[in-house]
Amino acid sequence: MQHSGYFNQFGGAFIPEILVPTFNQLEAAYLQAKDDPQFWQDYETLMSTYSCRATPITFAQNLTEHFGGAQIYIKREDLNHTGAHKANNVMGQGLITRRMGKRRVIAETGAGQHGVATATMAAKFGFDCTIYMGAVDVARQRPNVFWMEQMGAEVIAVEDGSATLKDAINEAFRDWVTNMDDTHYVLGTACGPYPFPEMVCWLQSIIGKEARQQMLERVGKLPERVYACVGGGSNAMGIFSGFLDDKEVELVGVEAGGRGRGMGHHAARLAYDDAKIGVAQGYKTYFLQNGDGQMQDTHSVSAGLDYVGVSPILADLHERGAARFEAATDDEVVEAMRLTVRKEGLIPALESSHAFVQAFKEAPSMASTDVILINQSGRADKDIFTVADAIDDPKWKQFIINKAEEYRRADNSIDNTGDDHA
Amino acid sequence: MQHSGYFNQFGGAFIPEILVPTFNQLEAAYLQAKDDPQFWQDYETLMSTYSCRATPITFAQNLTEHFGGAQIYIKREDLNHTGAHKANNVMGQGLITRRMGKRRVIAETGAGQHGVATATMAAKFGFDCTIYMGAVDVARQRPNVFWMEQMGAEVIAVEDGSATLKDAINEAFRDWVTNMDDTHYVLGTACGPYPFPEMVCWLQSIIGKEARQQMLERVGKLPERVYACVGGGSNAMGIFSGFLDDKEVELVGVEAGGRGRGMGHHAARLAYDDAKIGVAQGYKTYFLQNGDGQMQDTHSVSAGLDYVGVSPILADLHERGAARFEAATDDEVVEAMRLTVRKEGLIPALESSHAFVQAFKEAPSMASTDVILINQSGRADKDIFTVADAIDDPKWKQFIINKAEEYRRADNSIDNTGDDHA
Amino acid sequence: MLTTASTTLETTMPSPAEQLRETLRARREQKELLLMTHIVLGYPNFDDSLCVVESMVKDGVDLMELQIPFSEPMADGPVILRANAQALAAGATTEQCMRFAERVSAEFDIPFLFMTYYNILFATGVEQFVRTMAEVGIQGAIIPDLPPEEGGEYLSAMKTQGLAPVHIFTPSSSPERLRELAQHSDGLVYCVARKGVTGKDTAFSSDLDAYLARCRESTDLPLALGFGVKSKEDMDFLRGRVDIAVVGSETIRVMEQRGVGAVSAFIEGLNAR
Amino acid sequence: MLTTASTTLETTMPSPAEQLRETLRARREQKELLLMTHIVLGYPNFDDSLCVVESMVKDGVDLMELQIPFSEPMADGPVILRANAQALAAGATTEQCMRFAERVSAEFDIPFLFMTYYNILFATGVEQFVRTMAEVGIQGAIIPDLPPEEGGEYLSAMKTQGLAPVHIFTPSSSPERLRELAQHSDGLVYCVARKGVTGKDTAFSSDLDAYLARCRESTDLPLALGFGVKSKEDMDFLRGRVDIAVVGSETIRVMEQRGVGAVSAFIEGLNAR
Ligand SMILES: Cc1ncc(COP(=O)(O)O)c(C=O)c1O
Ligand SMILES: Cc1ncc(COP(=O)(O)O)c(C=O)c1O
Repeated sequence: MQHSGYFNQFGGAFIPEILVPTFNQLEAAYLQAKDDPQFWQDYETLMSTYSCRATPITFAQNLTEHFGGAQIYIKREDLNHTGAHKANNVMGQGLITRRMGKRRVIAETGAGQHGVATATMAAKFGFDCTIYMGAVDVARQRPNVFWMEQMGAEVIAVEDGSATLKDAINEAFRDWVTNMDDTHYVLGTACGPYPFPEMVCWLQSIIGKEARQQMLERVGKLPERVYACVGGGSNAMGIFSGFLDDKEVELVGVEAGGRGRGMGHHAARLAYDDAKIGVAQGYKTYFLQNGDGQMQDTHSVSAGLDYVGVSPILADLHERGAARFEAATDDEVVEAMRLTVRKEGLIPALESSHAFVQAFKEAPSMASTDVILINQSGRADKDIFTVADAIDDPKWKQFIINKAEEYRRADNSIDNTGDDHA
Repeated sequence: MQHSGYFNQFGGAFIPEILVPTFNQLEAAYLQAKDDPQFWQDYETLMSTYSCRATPITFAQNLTEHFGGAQIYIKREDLNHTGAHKANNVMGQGLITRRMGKRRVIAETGAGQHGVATATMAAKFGFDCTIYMGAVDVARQRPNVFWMEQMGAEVIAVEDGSATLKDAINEAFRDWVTNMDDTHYVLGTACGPYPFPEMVCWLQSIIGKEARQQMLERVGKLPERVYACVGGGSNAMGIFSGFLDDKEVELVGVEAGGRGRGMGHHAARLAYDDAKIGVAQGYKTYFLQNGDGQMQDTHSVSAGLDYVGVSPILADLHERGAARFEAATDDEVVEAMRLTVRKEGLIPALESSHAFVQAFKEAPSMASTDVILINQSGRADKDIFTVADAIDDPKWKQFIINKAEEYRRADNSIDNTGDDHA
Repeated sequence: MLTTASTTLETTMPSPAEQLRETLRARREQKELLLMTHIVLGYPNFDDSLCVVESMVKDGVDLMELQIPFSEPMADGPVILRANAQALAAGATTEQCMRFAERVSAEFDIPFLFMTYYNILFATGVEQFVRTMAEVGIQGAIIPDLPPEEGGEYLSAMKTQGLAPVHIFTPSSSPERLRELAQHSDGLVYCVARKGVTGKDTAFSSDLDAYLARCRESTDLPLALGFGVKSKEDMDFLRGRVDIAVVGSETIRVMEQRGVGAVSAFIEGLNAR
Repeated sequence: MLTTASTTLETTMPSPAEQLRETLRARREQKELLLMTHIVLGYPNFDDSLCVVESMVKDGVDLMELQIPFSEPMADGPVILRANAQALAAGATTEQCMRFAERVSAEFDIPFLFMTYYNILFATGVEQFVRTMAEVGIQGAIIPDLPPEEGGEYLSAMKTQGLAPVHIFTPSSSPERLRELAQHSDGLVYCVARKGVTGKDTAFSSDLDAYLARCRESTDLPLALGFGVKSKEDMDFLRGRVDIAVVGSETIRVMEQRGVGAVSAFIEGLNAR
């Protein structure tokens, strides 16, 4: 590869030797695309005709009044086709895949958002598609699996390890080392070996580019602070990248605080101090690992933030003090989501709601002339099962129980205790 | 009222006397808004900052190639906030409600789309909100009910009549005649007494305005035919209204053919000949009724098209031959939806899929220089329960059964046979 | 279908509307507050409907609204709404309602009005429907979803047949509107006591007086007041304020809760002084 | 932690890498195709690991890869993957693996290599890890997720300790890449027979010849071929084509399906001529 892919001490490309030519090819395609103004133009056209870019920024007047401090603006990535910022990255990689002449894509998915986005892109581009998803996630995210299958994707439930996101990533790599000739691995976040973190950030930078311009046009100034949730880091880097050169804008990344501090209870790699630097899944960053370097279980109410590593680019921003990192606990997140739904009619994904938590904590003590911008990375209506469980809605449970009864009556052959891992 | 609200023989305002002042007030507010350029500007600003208007048109290249005839373009109302064109009407009526100084809104809903949109608008505008929904629909559309409740709306399950959409409308009127002083009834489609049909069409005309301009810009010509599904008629009138003066553009409305011809099997008021002209729910149009004028049960796989009446404006277009009406059966609809998902990665609502059916029937025999435009009025991912049932997906059923088991184990107090009508 | 009756009226015979006015005038001379009751035809069946009419007439009811059931009774509250639905579910038809009307107006010596929604007329054909009304001896009609603006065909048919179109006054109607409604009405006008639908409670108080004064100013026709009338106390309150009290949902409630036989005692209680 | 051993090497003593080269050279004089086997340390437990080493040495295995388990074994197929997970679930630590290595390299007279992922070295500290490797008598290491570009610290530590870094040749590696990999390797190079992960079938055929010729041209080090070797037939095919055959997943499969005791017969079968 031409570049090492390091951001100071983070990043790199720790890849099996068999993938070296594949990564060379990918880097070349990426650098070429980046150098080619036509690519970005094609990308913008695709996103503005297939999804609805530019996504708007919405002034949250009710929340602003509620908190009585800074003016709260929201970047609406939830309005993207398939319901999250994931579409940006995926469509961009679709264009790159086509440039490389490949006709099959694979991807990992945790919450299912990236899987749905990739399956959608594959349908649109006419690629074959296989999605790796932890068996635990398959079981809890059936709606997403349903749509992926409808799109024609094969969804493979990964039973190994903790049967969640990181294991799906490993499994996707295993597929890739076998099928790299015709297959592109559409990594879903700003992690993994170079050039993925940089490439994904570049594609997601469309968020920040738009947002910066929109703030200037709509509000007449840049925001004092920008908030984004941090799973792998792609939506955060997407919006941050619009403001990296604006020293007066404070960038705040919000990680999954889960049940609070203590290994195993959260997925906060930067905000808490349970993580340390390591190398896994092809790159060097902060990982939640034990002294031997074994990755540890993580926890979050939001499947999309429940990941052991974090973008090396964010790790570098953290190290350099160029961004601040906080964590929001599960309870805070559900509360912030409910408040946002009720006050603004917006339904932020549980992932996105992490960013709202921190903004809500800080807005009241800011001046009313201050402006903050929250990245609403996705919408929660796809995650209704998770949200209904988080809220513990008895009517929902009754509905599901009645529905199950209906299915059981209609077909006695369906097992009523079995596991539905594919 | 200043106007009679007739479109030749259709329309009018057959309202209880108690509502006469309310309708006068509403007509005045509507006419004033229509005359005030600032209103439309506010409306466009709201829709472009809170939802993502202009919604794009997407070229469906794969479907075009698949059918080998006309070029297929799709107007993407599914990208609207809350997932359907319903948002347009609702946000517009929100502005009008505010102008009238009212602080409570009520609405009927069938599929739940309009209820969710109204609850969302109410949250945003700070209105109190009550949604009337047939008990049958409450039971089958729990996800939508869940979100309405999260938005702070009260959802009332209507047990009367057929416990579906038309009964919810009756019940909303009953609320209105009691609470008209502070309450606006946000009717969800281009039906009901004047000025509703005209006002809703006017607000929805934003679709057609955009679409016409987009076709000229993107394709360089107007489409030969425009397809839209027809429930009450609001999305159809919304897109048609952009092309009413273009005699060369054929307008095709597609109704719910359900299980095919024969009273009770469908909801096709114009395409089949089971309906006749009548007066109900405050207006005159074609209704599916018996010889005595009693409304009859209807059937459609899509709750949003399952309605006995139809917009008087469409009835007039039909009578004048200015639009053509067809019907798509349930089976055709599910098939068209699946094909569209697989080929394009788009998930048209079952309602919208009716329009796709007819377009797919006609595209192959058109020239490759011909262009057709389909209005994708909404997305289906909210309707996953309905879609999964229509597709009869065994993995989905197993998932629901497992989920029910989980709930039951966690809480033995939940009834396992009970009805969940609110 | 229906037997006998010519479609032209002898100019010498008083029209049904005239008869209605005359009946009400005469009864008012005897009684300070007349009682109009309301039933849904065919609920729970036509035999019971007949028993109820019979007993009501016997108990001194002065005139009756016979509601032809409709599937979308938008202006009715839950009690009447369900009665409509069940009558239809039991198979009630417009034709049966006409025959029923024909029988009761022949058998009982009080005025009968139809109450129904416009589509019932429209489906039959407005002119034919009104002609049949006249033939079966109905003297007037209340169509709550047919404001005079929409009622041209209906009003002229009613006029042709000499029937009384009864319009509805409401507390929110402006004086001009009341006059307009009065102009198009005959026999009596129906004042609703409050906003809302039938069958909910009304708090009868002197708050009503200004409204009733407006009604009085707008017309010389007798005023019937309905919506929420259900007790002797309500009747006592209305006496001297209006000409006719209308009891609707409460009769149905009594019938549902205590049986057809209990209706008589209920009516007697209302009429007691 | 670990006993004995100085961290500087006497210049007069051959380095572990030199010993490894010498051992392989000597054995190759006796045997046309050497056999390298692979086990996951601590799977299913360290006692069984020890039994397997013992029996393999007795059965004539020429050198062994000892895999230190890692939670994310990205380059391994299902069999080794699960062995890693289960070893960790049973509590295997790097420290225990080091003690195990120390014991077997003291007890058995064949070369031992470590195989593991880079984070295991990184977590301990690369230099310290490599120093300990040397101390416990390990002669080289295979780190499948550490290409030479990322391996600066590792390579210099290995050099300092005189240990053999073994890199991996693949069918998709260009001639330049092979030379580069060879430059950074010592002891032997590991040629993977095909794309993919460990433990899947490989169709051994003369299609491999061109690839192996490219490998030969790039280095004088002995070539070990792995990925999918699992039978006497495979061994027969490889004899004359490479210096060392590597059997990995198949041993674990035999152990899982037929018990630790069956490993011996399996190895004997492979080595039979
Ligand atoms: C809506 C949403 N937001 C955020 C994330 C976290 O990913 P990232 O940190 O890459 O933006 C996910 C991942 O699935 C997601 O679905
Ligand atoms: C997505 C969608 N399309 C269409 C309709 C039908 O309504 P209309 O005919 O008013 O557009 C509905 C109604 O709920 C809907 O949800």
